[in-house]
Amino acid sequence: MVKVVVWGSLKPHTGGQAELEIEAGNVRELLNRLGETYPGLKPQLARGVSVAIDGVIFRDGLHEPLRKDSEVFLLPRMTGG
Amino acid sequence: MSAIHVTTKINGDVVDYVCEADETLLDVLRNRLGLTGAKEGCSTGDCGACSVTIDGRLTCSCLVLGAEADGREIGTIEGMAKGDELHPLQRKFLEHAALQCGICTPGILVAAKSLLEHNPKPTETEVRFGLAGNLCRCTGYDKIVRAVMDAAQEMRRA
Amino acid sequence: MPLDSTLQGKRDFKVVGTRPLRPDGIDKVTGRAKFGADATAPGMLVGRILRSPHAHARIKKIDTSKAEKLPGVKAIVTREDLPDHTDGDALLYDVLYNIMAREKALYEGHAVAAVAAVDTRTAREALKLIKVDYEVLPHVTDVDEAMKPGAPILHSTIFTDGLEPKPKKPSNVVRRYEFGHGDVEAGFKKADIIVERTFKTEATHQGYIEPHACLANVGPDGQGELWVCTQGHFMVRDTCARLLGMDISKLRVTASEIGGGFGGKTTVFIEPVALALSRKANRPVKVVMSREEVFKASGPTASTSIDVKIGVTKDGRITAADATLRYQGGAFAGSPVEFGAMSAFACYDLENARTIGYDVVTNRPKQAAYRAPGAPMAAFAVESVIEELARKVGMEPIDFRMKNAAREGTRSSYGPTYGPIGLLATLEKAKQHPHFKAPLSPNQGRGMACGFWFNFGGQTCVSLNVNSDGTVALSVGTPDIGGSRASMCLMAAEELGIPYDKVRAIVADTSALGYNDVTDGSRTTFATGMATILAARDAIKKLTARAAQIWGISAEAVTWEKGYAKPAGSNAGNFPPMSIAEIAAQAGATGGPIAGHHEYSADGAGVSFATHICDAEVDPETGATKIVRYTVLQDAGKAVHPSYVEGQFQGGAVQGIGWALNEEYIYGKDGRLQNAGFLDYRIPVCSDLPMIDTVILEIPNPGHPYGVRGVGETSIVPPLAAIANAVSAAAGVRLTSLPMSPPRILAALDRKAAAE
Amino acid sequence: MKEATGLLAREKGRAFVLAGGTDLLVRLRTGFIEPDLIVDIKRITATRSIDVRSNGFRIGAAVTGAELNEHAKLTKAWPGVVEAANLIGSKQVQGRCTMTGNLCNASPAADSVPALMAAAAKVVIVGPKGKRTIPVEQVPVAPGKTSLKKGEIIESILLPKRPPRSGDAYLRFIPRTEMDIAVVGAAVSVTLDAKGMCTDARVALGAVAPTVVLVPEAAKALIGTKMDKAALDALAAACSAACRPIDDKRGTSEFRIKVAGVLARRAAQIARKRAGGK
Repeated sequence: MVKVVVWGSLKPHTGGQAELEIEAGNVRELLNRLGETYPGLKPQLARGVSVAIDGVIFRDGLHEPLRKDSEVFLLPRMTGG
Repeated sequence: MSAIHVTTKINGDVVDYVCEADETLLDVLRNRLGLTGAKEGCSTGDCGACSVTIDGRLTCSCLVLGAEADGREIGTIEGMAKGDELHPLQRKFLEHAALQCGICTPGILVAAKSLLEHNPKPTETEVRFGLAGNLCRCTGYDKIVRAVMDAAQEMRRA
Repeated sequence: MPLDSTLQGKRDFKVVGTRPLRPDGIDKVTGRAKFGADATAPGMLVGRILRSPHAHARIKKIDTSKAEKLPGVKAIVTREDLPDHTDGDALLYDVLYNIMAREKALYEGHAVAAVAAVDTRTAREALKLIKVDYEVLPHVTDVDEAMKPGAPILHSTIFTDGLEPKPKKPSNVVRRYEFGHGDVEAGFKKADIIVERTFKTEATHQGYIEPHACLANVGPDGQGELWVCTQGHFMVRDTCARLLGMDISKLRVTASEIGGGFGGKTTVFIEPVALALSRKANRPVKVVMSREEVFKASGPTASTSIDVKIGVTKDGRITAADATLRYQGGAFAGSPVEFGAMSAFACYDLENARTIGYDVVTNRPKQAAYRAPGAPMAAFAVESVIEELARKVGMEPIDFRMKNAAREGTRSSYGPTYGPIGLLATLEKAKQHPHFKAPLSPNQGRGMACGFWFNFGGQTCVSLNVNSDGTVALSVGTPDIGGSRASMCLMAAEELGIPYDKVRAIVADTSALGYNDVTDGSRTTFATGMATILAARDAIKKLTARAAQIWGISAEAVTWEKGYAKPAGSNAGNFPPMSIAEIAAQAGATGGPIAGHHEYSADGAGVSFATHICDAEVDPETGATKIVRYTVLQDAGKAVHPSYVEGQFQGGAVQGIGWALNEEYIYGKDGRLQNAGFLDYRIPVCSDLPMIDTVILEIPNPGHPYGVRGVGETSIVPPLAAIANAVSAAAGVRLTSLPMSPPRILAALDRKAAAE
Repeated sequence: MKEATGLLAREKGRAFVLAGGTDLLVRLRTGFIEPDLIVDIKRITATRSIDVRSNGFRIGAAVTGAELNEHAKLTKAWPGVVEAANLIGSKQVQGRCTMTGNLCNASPAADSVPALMAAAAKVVIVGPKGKRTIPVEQVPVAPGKTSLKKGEIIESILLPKRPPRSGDAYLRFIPRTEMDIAVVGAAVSVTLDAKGMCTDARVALGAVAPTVVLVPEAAKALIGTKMDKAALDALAAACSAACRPIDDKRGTSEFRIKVAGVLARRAAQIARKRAGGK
């Protein structure tokens, strides 16, 4: 199980929990499972998210592998100037 | 208003053109003569990107009518290098990395050349006020001022 | 792209870190470089756009019949000519709505029609002949006003997201964000001192000197070309093709030289309109914005209203930090409040942190990214409170910051745990810097601030071709705004072991390379740089294989060193080293052209931190402020071309100085922008400024082979706060609104005098 | 000149005089004006020279800011007027802009106009009915409006001869160090006697009322004093009291009132020093 942390304003869609446990081998699986388990997250997932895996931010890495003990943070999709 | 025939000298060459009475020299240079080194950043004389000299005096070509150039001598960025030899200011701008995007660079070089012609040994403050009519948004002006000071020193030695 | 440990570790550089002349330099100092407005085409028409004079109005009818009859008018485009192809993509629909108003004009300057004509005068005349029937509606431009109940509503479709239960009435608040960890209420209970303040910042513009410009050319067969100044021509291509219902393959976009962007050229404004005009006229159409249009109808950044509350113990340890941020991003969703909320407390090691952000719409132009979008305003608010708290607990602000600074292993306020970061290093260097101890004159004050930015990678594709003489042609897809071609050449030369001037980098058009994300997010030197290095490694693999083929030994038995293929050891054979030129000369006979490629989604950009120190002098009688000294200390990971890294530091600091002191969007009661020009939108001029001192720190980013971190954006994060702290120290009164214009400072001084 | 006034008088549509063009072209470009006739007066000899005469200086209407600055005698006699003209715009604008154009725009914020008023300058107007000479303060009547009649052109500006121990100065407030329009402008011209007593003074303010204004009360505060602190305080108070400013994008009314006094005081100190006062 991978530990996933969602940002505060997504908590209403996850039954009030900030930390979730999800079975996933890579980022794409993780995002798919999240959407299936918490349909309220789907609009945000569709708008785009970045993830931080063990402290490193990935904006596009859907196939990024996840270890069992990985700590994953969901973040709004990064942009810049 | 009708079109006006103008005979002028640009960077030492005699040039003839016809322009509208309300057309700016900047538009003439860019659209009729293909001299696109002068840039249009504002068209109100506030950014200096269109700087040229008329009879040796620095001006914004957006604030001059094309018709006014008749019988004058115009200097633009295209005339700054002599053949394959860059003007010391052009060289120093490259050496000091005094440009990032480069859109303000032609105007600043023309202004800096005029500044050094009038004042070959400017202080940093004089350079800063001398170039106050030329906006640069990338560099924060630091490297521009250094490049002009360095070029001035080299030109004095030459 | 997985983080590959074999990528890392190179710190012994031959050419990276030197300061060679840039490859596009001569063109730029001689006036030859071709920017957006410098292109022409045979039969070219002039395109002009009619814009709404009203801040908010229903567009009942657009009558173009008179304009169509004007001789010389070749095409007119309105909302009817840009049907909705966005297929439910809400973000793209906003772009469509922004480039050409639909049922309503949502801000002064909103495009309502466009004309292509044989010359400027005809185009101008034609615009006057277009009759638009408006029903003027109440408007709102202030962020706090827009949030109030009873404010004029822009979109009946916006119901604030992120609230529970979901609201039933439409609102101007698009979304509520919340970030943080711990329990701030419990944290504040442990605090001995709490400071709570409200801050406001006005909207500012990126202020690039080159107005948006493009030349579109579309034929009746639907094939088109577009020349445009943009930070991302692949983005322009994909967006325009989707908006116009074209196949992406049919549109080829070439990026001109670009006269500044700072985030403002990361979207489209005039480009789809120019294409639509060209398609209708079947002639090339050039559209160039005036400076007034740039201010009114491109994408400035948000104005904000921010509350910050921070508690500390007597010995200077932060116990809790809480902030509420309200950002208006113009007439559409998407203000950068999420990044403001994420970055606000990113510099600190906090047990309890919370930020709440509200994305708000108002009757202003749709914001675009501006250098570290959203972060400078948040840093202004937070770092002002930090400075005040430090003074209240009797600590030097720098020591207070060092005591509470985020470091490796700190859980960031936006979630993830930091790897190796350079914040403390910049603070330590700042403390040792001569500026820090220099004496101050009367009426002067010193301030400092820290800043953070994420940086990112993005989709990137690079092609590296070895020419028959052993020189290298490097094609990248990220427009060069500030010297990136020089950096790419340096990295390719470093990897291949050849001189810098043997590599020539170009920005290829969209038909020559795979997709590349925009030049933004401080990503180019990082992501395109890493792709260049990996493409060079790919080429080296092929070069060594060719050498092996020529020598008749196995490819594994050949190594690459300083531009030469060499047998790996004595048992591989006794061959003299073969240069890249020698191998390249035989390419035809050994299997054809030699090229290296790399295509990937770059990740692992590595966050970056900076500390700025500023001395300001305030004239107590007039409120005039002069910046007398300024120092930037920032972590660059590895400075590939140090001159251009310094340039990024200096440029960001000076944009920050403008933002802090004089730049602002000023709206009248009529909702119209009053200062849409460089005369009254006051960006800093040369004589306003001192030299900007820089210190480059190099704490390697483990996600890049050379340790590179993005540097372009972080430099604008600390200045607002550093200057506010300096001005407040000089004036003896805390300034909480930007810009700190002379009337505001004088009013604050008067209030202070009245209170004393 | 006759031909120029004739052209202007005969034109039925919108006619404009072009001297330096630094304002006219901006208005042209932004579509603010659409002229039917533009008369360029720069090639008329009478407009091009600065003449030193027994009773003062005659400055042609097309003389540029840069040319004023290069004229040593003028700069020595009227440093405040020259520095005011040199504050109009950048180096680029200086090569083109004229004091006459600055005056004819009738902007309350025009930099050279307060200095000209403080200097008691006059203008020579040529028109279809001949020449007339009027004080500078009678030219602007409202924002953007002058007292000039159809077909009339200002041919030159006259500055009086300086008595000994005279000095003038102009200061303006702008948010940046260059390139801005004055938020407040203050010009002071003084003459001292041998003991350093102020015998004559004129004070004018810019950007604080619909036109540039002469402030006789402020001048009175200086005359008969040694321009000590009390006199300067009275000058500053008189200047602030004379302000009828508006709130606009460049500054608040409150700010202008306060800073007008500050600048007048500072300008008076410079003028006094230039007049040889200690």
